[in-house]
Amino acid sequence: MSKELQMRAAINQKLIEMGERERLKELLRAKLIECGWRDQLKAHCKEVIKEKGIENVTVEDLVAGVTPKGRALVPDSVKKELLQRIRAFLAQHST
Amino acid sequence: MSKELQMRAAINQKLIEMGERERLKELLRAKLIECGWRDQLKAHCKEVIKEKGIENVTVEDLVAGVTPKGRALVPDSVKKELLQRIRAFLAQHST
Amino acid sequence: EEARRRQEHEAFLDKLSSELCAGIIEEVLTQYTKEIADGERKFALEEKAARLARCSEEVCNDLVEETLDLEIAQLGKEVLDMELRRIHKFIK
Repeated sequence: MSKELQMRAAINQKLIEMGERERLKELLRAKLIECGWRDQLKAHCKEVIKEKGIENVTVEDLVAGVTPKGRALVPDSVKKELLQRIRAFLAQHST
Repeated sequence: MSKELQMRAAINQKLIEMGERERLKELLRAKLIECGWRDQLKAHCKEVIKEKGIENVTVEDLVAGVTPKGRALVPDSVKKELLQRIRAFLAQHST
Repeated sequence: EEARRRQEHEAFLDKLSSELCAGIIEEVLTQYTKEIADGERKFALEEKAARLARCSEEVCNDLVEETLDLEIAQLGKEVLDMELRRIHKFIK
């Protein structure tokens, strides 16, 4: 295994072991609520249901229908904040 | 038209189209005889006529006078049975 | 050499951070989108079932009312006619 791969595996393990991965996921969920992403996605789900009719929509259809918009709706500032936090963790634990 | 009104119209239309509305009315009439409603109301009509004097009573007066009691006398079990039959019909014929 | 190694290490950490960030975003969005879609679908189904229950009850009440009105009118007429006939017979 190359040194880079070793380091990658070690960092990943550390992220999980130290509970940072879960904290980051929680942080992202909280940010998605705070910025209105969740409400917007709910509204979009309602639109799709209304358009297709509830009896014609499975959860899979709904997920497929709203996912592109869901991705596009994540604010850059949220992604940036998450990235900064990961970068800081890596700087601290990559030695 | 609101969703609620649309649904009511659709239910009524289905009941009429399939002849179920007439069958339900027939069932209700039979139940009203069976439970003694007709006899009780007949007696009440006679009381009203006796009380007011036959020369002072028109059909309209009589109907207006006995309607509140007529409505109140319908047993809940009869209404419940009718509602269950409507629900079963709709469950069977839902698309 | 030391400076070059440090620079390489920093670049590696930048790349890894971006990858991890993208992975976490993807995971959370996938999971959260499914949760929301599932919740909204359930909510819509419950709403429809409640609406159907309300409307069925209203349709039932209308039907009862309509039948009662007819029955009461018919019964009132029958009883009044009967009483009138009885009185006429009595007078005769």
